[in-house]
Amino acid sequence: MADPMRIRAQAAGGKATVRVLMSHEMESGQRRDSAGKLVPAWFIQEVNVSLNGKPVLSAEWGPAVSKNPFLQFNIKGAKAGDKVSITWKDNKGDTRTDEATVS
Amino acid sequence: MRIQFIGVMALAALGCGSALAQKTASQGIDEYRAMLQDGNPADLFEAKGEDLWKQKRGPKAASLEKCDLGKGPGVVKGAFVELPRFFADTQRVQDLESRIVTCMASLQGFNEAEINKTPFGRGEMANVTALATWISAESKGLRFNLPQAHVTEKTFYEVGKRLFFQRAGTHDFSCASCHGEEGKRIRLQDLPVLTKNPGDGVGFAAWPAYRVSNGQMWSMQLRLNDCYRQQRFPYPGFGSDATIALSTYLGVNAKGAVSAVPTIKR
Amino acid sequence: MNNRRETLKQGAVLAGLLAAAGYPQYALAFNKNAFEAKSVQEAIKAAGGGALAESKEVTLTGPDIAENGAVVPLGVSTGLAGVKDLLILVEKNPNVLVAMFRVNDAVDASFMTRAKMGQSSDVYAVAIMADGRALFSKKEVKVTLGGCGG
Amino acid sequence: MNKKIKGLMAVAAGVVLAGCASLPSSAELDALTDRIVKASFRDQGMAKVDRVLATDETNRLCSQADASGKPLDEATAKRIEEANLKAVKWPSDGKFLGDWKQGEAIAQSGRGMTWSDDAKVANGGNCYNCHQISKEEISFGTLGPSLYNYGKIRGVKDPSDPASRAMVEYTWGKIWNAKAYNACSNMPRAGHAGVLNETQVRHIVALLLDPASPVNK
Repeated sequence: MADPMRIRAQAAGGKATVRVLMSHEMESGQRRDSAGKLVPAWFIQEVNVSLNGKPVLSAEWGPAVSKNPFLQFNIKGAKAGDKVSITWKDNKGDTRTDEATVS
Repeated sequence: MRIQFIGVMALAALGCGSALAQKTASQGIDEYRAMLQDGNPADLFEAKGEDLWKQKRGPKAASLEKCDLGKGPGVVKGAFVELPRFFADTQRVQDLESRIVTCMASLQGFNEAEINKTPFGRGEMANVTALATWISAESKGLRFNLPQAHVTEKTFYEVGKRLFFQRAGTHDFSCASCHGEEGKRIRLQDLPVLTKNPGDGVGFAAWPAYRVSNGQMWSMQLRLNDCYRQQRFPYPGFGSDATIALSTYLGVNAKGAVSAVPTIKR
Repeated sequence: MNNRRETLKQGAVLAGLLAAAGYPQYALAFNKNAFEAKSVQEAIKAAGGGALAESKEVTLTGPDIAENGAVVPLGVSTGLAGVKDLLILVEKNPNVLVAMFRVNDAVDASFMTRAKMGQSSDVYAVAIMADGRALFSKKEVKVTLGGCGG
Repeated sequence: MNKKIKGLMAVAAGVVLAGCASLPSSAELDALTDRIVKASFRDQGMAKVDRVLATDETNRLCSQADASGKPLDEATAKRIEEANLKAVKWPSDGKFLGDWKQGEAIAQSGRGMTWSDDAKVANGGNCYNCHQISKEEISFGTLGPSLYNYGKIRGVKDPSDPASRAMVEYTWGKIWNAKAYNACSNMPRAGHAGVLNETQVRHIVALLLDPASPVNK
């Protein structure tokens, strides 16, 4: 089962800067194992973010995003106490949602 | 970050023509490293480690909260910067990781020998690494100050020193081959001098670290293990006396250095 | 452990609700063609963009040299109005498209992530505009070899 | 394993007790280090324990000198250099230079001889880890001196010219067995230790001395 994300969301100047670390292999599909067999691609395909339940960002990723992905973006108008919820979904259908409070 | 950048530029400008191209390369590397500082995936392992410390696990369904890391049962803050040290209950000098395994065995009922032979990154060994990441992070900003009062601790320092200078393997490498002289690098990676305090957050004060090259969390045991691999030495056992003696030597030499652990590395 | 399972369940429920509510952002299906494209042009076309044009209004941030190609910090941003998507692409990767961000009024048109690079390459930041124009800036990122065994 | 370590600690404790809880003597510490090495390392892949248990005189004496902080005395250094020079295998067909292009590839590669390496894959020379060589490669180490313009600086215009002979031989000998010229050099003994074969050493010599090599441009 996927480990939790680490979300930091800090409000400043009328917006909140959100930094996220996700725990995921992000297997490229280009790598071979020790037996020479191609390791199938396994990666986060979709990332969705909402603020207080309202969707604010959606992104699509390929397998070239680094292992244990990092993402940084700014949500306009977000203030301390607001809830940022982030969901990822990978190409095997596994998904995970974590929430953080803007500080 | 910008100020640091300008500083490097000024330095480069002072250098003579031939050195200029090289300064630019290492300046580029510094810039790259600075960009990675914000958002260290080690945070993920740190969170997992804290969770593992508090969770009731193992055959005895107990947490590790009574584990004695050298400063008394349950004291985590400050423990890392005083390890390896001598433990009366095991009559051994132990580093952080071997001590974690001792606690997992005595408090939680795990099989010590089984964990010791589990490869890095797998099963309970991955948990040991996560625990080591959290425990060491709790000492972030503190200065290394390994105890040397017990004669076994002093003995391990002396053995570690001999191991540090031991040339062997197919390439005649010792630890000192790479870490004995000031201002050297391997490819573009700077090599800290480990016969003395190499500075805050450098060398012994930089591990555990997240390695971006393979996306793994590297503990000190794995750091030493991979140094020995690259030295073309045979395989050092996890928590073996050689690795702990070497750690003792490095840790005592690092006295006064501020721990920046967990860091992020190539 | 319980906590995690609960979060996961909630996550699944949340995603289901959002899909049912028909939020356009969540209906965004994975653009397989764009992510399988072998060239920058092909990827932009698959992502709904037209001809590429260089623009100073699109910013790519990234290092000149990456100490390791497994993790290369890259950012894309623009101050232009009317941006639909922001993309990051690595020209010499087997599949060029790294990431695609849907821009809307709720967020700044500025994103940072980290990419894998197999070798030194030009990296592109592309803004696909509402009118279909694809504006880009690019820079070369050198990937260096590491010490010891590499 | 566990038993062995317990036994070892008993040995360590014994040493400690014999010294009335004071630090063991230097000789005792040397012996304890040997025991700890023996108990701590195991075979893995092609990396066998012999590599630390059966080290030669060169490594033993240089390790001791390093640890004590006192360099070898001149006579001992000379003796080690002579023994290593004697062990240099010169090219069987008298040809010292191979193909600099293949030499560059060998110089780039740092693979080979670790416990995770595949014995079937050719070993690398590890050269760029420590030396600048060609100008094009910006990722080079500085543990050894720069070898850029190696042949040019040493006046080798035509490696087949008898006037170049001494430098050609020295270059071969240095790569084959660096300790032949500097007893406690940090450089591996690539030919002597079987890391590189004769053909590979020939290619490296060409990389350094061939006027057509980018090193001498």
